[in-house]
Amino acid sequence: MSSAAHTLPTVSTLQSAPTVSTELLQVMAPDGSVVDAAFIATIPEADLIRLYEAMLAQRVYDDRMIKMQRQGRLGFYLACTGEEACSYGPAYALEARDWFYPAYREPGIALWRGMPFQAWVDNMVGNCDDPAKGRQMPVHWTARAQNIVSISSPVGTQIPQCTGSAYAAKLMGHDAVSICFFGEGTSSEGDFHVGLNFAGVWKSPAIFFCRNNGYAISTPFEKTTAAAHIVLRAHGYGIRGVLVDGNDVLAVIKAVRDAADWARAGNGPTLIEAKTYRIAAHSTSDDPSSYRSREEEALWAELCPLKRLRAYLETKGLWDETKEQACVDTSSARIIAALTIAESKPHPALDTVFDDVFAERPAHLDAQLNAMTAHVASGESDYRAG
Amino acid sequence: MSSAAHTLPTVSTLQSAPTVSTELLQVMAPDGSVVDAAFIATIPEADLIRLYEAMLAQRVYDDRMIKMQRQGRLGFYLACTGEEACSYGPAYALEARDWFYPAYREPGIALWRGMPFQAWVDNMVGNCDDPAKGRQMPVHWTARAQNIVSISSPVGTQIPQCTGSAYAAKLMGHDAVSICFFGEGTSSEGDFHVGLNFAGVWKSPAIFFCRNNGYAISTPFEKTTAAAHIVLRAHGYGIRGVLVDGNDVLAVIKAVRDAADWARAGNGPTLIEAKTYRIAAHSTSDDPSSYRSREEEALWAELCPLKRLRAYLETKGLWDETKEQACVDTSSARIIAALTIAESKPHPALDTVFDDVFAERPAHLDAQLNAMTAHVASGESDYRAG
Amino acid sequence: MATMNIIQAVNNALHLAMAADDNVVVLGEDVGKFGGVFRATVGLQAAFGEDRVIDTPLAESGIIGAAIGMALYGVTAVAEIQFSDFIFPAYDQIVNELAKFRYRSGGEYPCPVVIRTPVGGGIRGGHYHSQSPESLFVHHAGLVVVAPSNPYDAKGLLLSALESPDPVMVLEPKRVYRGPDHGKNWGSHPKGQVPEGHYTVPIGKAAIARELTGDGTAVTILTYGAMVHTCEKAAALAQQEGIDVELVDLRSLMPYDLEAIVASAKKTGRVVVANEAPRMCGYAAEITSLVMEHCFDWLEAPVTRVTGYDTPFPYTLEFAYLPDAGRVLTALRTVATYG
Amino acid sequence: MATMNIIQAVNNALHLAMAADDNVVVLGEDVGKFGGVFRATVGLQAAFGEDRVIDTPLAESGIIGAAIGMALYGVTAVAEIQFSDFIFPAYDQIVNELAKFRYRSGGEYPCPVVIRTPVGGGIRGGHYHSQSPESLFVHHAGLVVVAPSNPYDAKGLLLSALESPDPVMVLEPKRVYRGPDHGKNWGSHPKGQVPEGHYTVPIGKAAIARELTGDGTAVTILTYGAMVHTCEKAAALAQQEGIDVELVDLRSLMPYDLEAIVASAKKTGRVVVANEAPRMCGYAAEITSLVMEHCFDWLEAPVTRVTGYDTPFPYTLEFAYLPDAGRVLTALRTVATYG
Ligand SMILES: Cc1ncc(C[n+]2csc(CCOP(=O)(O)OP(=O)(O)O)c2C)c(N)n1
Ligand SMILES: Cc1ncc(C[n+]2csc(CCOP(=O)(O)OP(=O)(O)O)c2C)c(N)n1
Ligand SMILES: [Mg+2]
Ligand SMILES: [Mg+2]
Repeated sequence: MSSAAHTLPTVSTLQSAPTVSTELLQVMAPDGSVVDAAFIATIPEADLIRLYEAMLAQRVYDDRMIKMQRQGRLGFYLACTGEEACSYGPAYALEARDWFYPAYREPGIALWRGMPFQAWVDNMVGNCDDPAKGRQMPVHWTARAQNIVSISSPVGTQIPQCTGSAYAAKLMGHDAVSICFFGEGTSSEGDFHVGLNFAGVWKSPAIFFCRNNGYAISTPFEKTTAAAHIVLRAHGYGIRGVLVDGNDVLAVIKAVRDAADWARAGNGPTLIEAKTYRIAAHSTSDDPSSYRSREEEALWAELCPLKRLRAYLETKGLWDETKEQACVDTSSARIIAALTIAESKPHPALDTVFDDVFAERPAHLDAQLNAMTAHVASGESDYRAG
Repeated sequence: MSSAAHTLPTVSTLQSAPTVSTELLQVMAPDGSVVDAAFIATIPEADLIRLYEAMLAQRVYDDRMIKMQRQGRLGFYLACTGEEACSYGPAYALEARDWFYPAYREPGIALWRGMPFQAWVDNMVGNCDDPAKGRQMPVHWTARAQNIVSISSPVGTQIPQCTGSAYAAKLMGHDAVSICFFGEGTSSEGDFHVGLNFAGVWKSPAIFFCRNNGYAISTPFEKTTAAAHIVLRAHGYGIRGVLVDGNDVLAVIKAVRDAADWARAGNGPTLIEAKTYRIAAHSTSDDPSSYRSREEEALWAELCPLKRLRAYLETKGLWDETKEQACVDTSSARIIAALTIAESKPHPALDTVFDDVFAERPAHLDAQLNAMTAHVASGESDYRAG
Repeated sequence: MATMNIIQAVNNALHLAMAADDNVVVLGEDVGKFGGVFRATVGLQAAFGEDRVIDTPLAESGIIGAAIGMALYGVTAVAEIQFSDFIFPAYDQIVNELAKFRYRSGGEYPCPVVIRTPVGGGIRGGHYHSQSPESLFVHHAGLVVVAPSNPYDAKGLLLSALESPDPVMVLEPKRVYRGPDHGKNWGSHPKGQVPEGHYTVPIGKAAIARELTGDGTAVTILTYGAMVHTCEKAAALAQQEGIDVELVDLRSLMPYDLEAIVASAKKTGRVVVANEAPRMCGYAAEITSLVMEHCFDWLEAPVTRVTGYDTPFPYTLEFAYLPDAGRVLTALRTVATYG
Repeated sequence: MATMNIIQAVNNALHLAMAADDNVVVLGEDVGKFGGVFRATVGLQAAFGEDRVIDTPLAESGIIGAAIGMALYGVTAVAEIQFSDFIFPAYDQIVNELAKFRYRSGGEYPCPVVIRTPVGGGIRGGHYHSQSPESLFVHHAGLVVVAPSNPYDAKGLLLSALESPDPVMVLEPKRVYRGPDHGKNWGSHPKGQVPEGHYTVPIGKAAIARELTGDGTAVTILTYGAMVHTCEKAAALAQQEGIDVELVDLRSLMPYDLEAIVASAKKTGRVVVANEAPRMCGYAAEITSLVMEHCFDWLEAPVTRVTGYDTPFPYTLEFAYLPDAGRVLTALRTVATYG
């Protein structure tokens, strides 16, 4: 590797590090025209339609939820608008036995993998049927049956956890990969480094999926790092790296499939960087107008992942405006109905505050539960049951 | 950079990232023969002799201190044997105004830059003249007058601190660089990532000097990372990276000088990886015989940085066995005398326990000081003044 | 004098400090162009430039680590941690480095970083936007920790922090950022009247937020931060039941004002200590122990704690979880009628 | 029965657990080939292979983060943190993730990681090899925290931890790893007699380390970990002065054995609480408050704390800093003669 390496006995003998590619992987061009026909041919047309319908529905859910939040019907919401391909693509690409560590911007993983829709909406409201028992903010759901790990607010913590799950699966002889999602902002946290480096050494069958949507709240990519791409970091961990067009759902599927194949074959992890754009605000607490330009937003609106797939489907005669409208209408009705049901459900019971802290409730929490119950019953509590 | 980059407006426009080189920088070959005559010519011969004397003296100090520790005269010691070039080289290469963040294995930075020898030895004993006031273990000295930051035990924390100091110097218009030292094991900590990434974005005039000595206590390099070299990580931060033969003190000087020039010119940080070997045990608490081979140790003993420089000097007629023996004898006498003096000094006063927690001692610490003083005076304390 | 809420008071203090000293730097996530997610740093970047008001990469350990390096070198760094729930990646830098720098260097390296971070619940933030971590910092020697409850103190303590030779953590009570009570803004509150120029509030001194009226059984409440307002409400209700409250706003958690604590406890012999954080090893445990140690013979009743429960912070049931005026009132009754 | 020191007892427990269950994994810095810097994991890698006894890269956050992921997936990960002083880079993973996983997932994701880490001073480690961080973990709901004082409990509690459905931190008292007192080994101590096979010590139960003799003024000492031995020494000295000590070894810090605490405090009415950590918001503050709350009418004297001082841990003056038998004795005298 280096001209004087013979003088240095412990210089690693590793001959060929896995490839780190900065070629942008695309299957469809932004106008929907085909770049990689061979790959498209591997995806049944019915699946392409299902994927488009799901992403379009997601767009509708996100739009409606933001409106509902403005009306005060939700405490908080956070949309994936513009980034739908980055959750529906990986969800499609992997198997039921695989494990997912989503951040907060991957609803598609829940919905595609079969988390019940009503449960997902119940989480937005935090009612008694919320799988997270109303303990976390909206958008922090959990779906054990789908092998999707409970969402956390602190960013980056999921990355070494994913390394650990992947290792555990390998140790137990399971053919399961673990995939973790995070934003490019999050890649600045120490846990990114630690998680990827451990995975490299352990050859954990893991996929690290970095959604580079250009911003961490208001912070633009160039203030996140001086590197041209996050994927360049794969060099530093001796792992495989792939750059993919995150608005091309088929390219995302290909990138994740390849990474899964690589992992299942025992070669270890892949870092995938998906270039995309956060079309919506960071969350309902944010207003991007002060930190980015309308021009930039317009440019990216054109590159939207839905537009691209729709263009392809229309060329193939698989989609049209009538279908579009029908899907929008159904999705809209569906989310409004589910939200109405969710709102009609009561709060979680008081004792849920003290459950699941430990497997069994210890004595000091019995005492605190009694105190809380008595206080709420006294009528002197600020809390009003809902 | 990528074929489809035109479709992605926020893909960074950064055209040319700084070079990351995995060519091993050498000025002298292991047998002392010249690789880069032009560079050697820039270093006065008197300085070469001074450097050799200092490194040889260090070897003697380390050997003696380890023996003293075995005799129970020191609580702990940690040698830099085999890695002398990695502290004397950078200390020589930089300016008085520059800032140093050593780890625990860079005594040369203190001694070359003029920390009083007795103060350095007083720190090993933790007596009343220890600049750290007997508060930390041996080898955790501090030297404000030399712009050397107090040594910490937790590894890696110094890295983002160095980024901050470097930034501060730039902000204040000072032409000072900051340099931070750490082992290859430490490069696995999150703070490594965070510190280098911040420095890249800020173009901090910083030098990150990774001593890759093959082991983190017992953990070999291949269990630290799957990457062939730590320096590859520079790619991921968009910063300059240099691989240097850490047993070639002149190459180390050259690498650090180049990095300082680069930083002073406003180009930002450099990650230097110096390949070397920890000839001694990790510390006096360690025994490497169980985790590495005698063959490996022997191989590296041959590559020792002292041998190399001595061979060069002898070829030039600048050094011989008589000088060698004289230097060993003087150094040995010097360290033994200083240690004897250090041992004769009393412990720091009791109230030093309560000083410097804050700039002024608050009331609750006055009360605790009084309690401690009374307790020690009562004769019922386990503490015996020394 | 101007009417300010806490955010405005903080912003005003930062403007003053940065204008007065070129070596003051503000750094954190989204503090620059955007002005911070709570808007506390609005306008600073426009006024003082990108070099002094820095949008950092998303890494709390880097924010604090770099701030430490700046402070060692001679720059006064004011670091914002967006929510105190996200301070833990920087915990090692704060407790092992920042807290110990002066000490471990024998006094050679003071490290006067200022850390501002919003704390506490009541904003529908669930368990990752609601925590109150003060006890986790005061336990480590070397950190000054202040917890203002109102705009006047927020500004005065922040300016003191900026002038302090020690590292200071300013825990900002986010629930009352914009008003002292749900809906009520700072306009009608005396502590919402804030001088526009420079002044300081001394670190280490408590304030009496409500004095005894002499009418009823005297009880002391010791508290700080947003809980001061909860306790004010409880005290007003208690007065109607013949309980006369001296409300001590501790303001400074480390160092703490033992004199004020002991004076009030000895005066009333009946003490309630309130904090929003979980009970187990919370700040109230320390204050309870101090009162016990210094005032045992004066106590007419056990010192009684009102605290968060020992669970993570919930979302939907937040207002059942949060210590409210009703719970303080119950404690006041217990303490007032004990024996 | 065999004579074991704490290291051997821990090692023995790990051997048993790994032999019994293929899904137990040990990971940490230098735990494999080297067997750990304190030798607690010696022989495990030879017996169970590199896949199950893992020398990790040097990153505590990675050790705990990966252990969490393993536990979520179904592997029982036993993570060693080399010194508890170095646990703080993993603090976020422990308090925001590990502690909250079961809760935040509505019970869907239990996360039974076991963390072993040596704590405390007395080994000439200065301020980065001596800290006692227990209060920083019990403050966060969701973590079980145990602190054995002897080989028997160390093994029994570790085996309980391995069977627990909750995350458990085992704080190992490194000063007494090899013997209960400076120089004295475990051979002559009843708790150094350890069954070689499987047994457990229940989590949540205190033990009486020394019973009242009925001779002298009865005083309770509540303590745990290495301080148990310091307090035993003090109790023996106190007996000669007419002070009769009931010494309670709390063993389990979360959950804690309130029944045992209250029973002893009510019996004696005189209580000393001792811990090695700094005083401010330390574990002793909580226990002091609990005794006050539950036993106020029984108290003959203020509950008195013996703790580390509120400074970083020093090196040369370590034995002036560390709470020693003399300081416990002073507290016993104060409490015994109060009033
Ligand atoms: C440790 C931590 N620090 C800060 C925050 C506050 N925060 C929430 S999202 C966010 C930006 C994340 O950006 P990125 O990773 O790019 O993801 P994106 O939102 O763009 O999908 C920040 C700073 C947090 N959740 N966790
Ligand atoms: C945060 C932290 N974790 C663990 C340790 C214990 N420790 C001290 S030195 C060391 C190995 C460091 O290896 P490396 O960085 O390669 O430096 P070297 O000793 O080889 O010079 C370890 C694990 C520590 N000091 N700090
Ligand atoms: Mg982003
Ligand atoms: Mg090393």
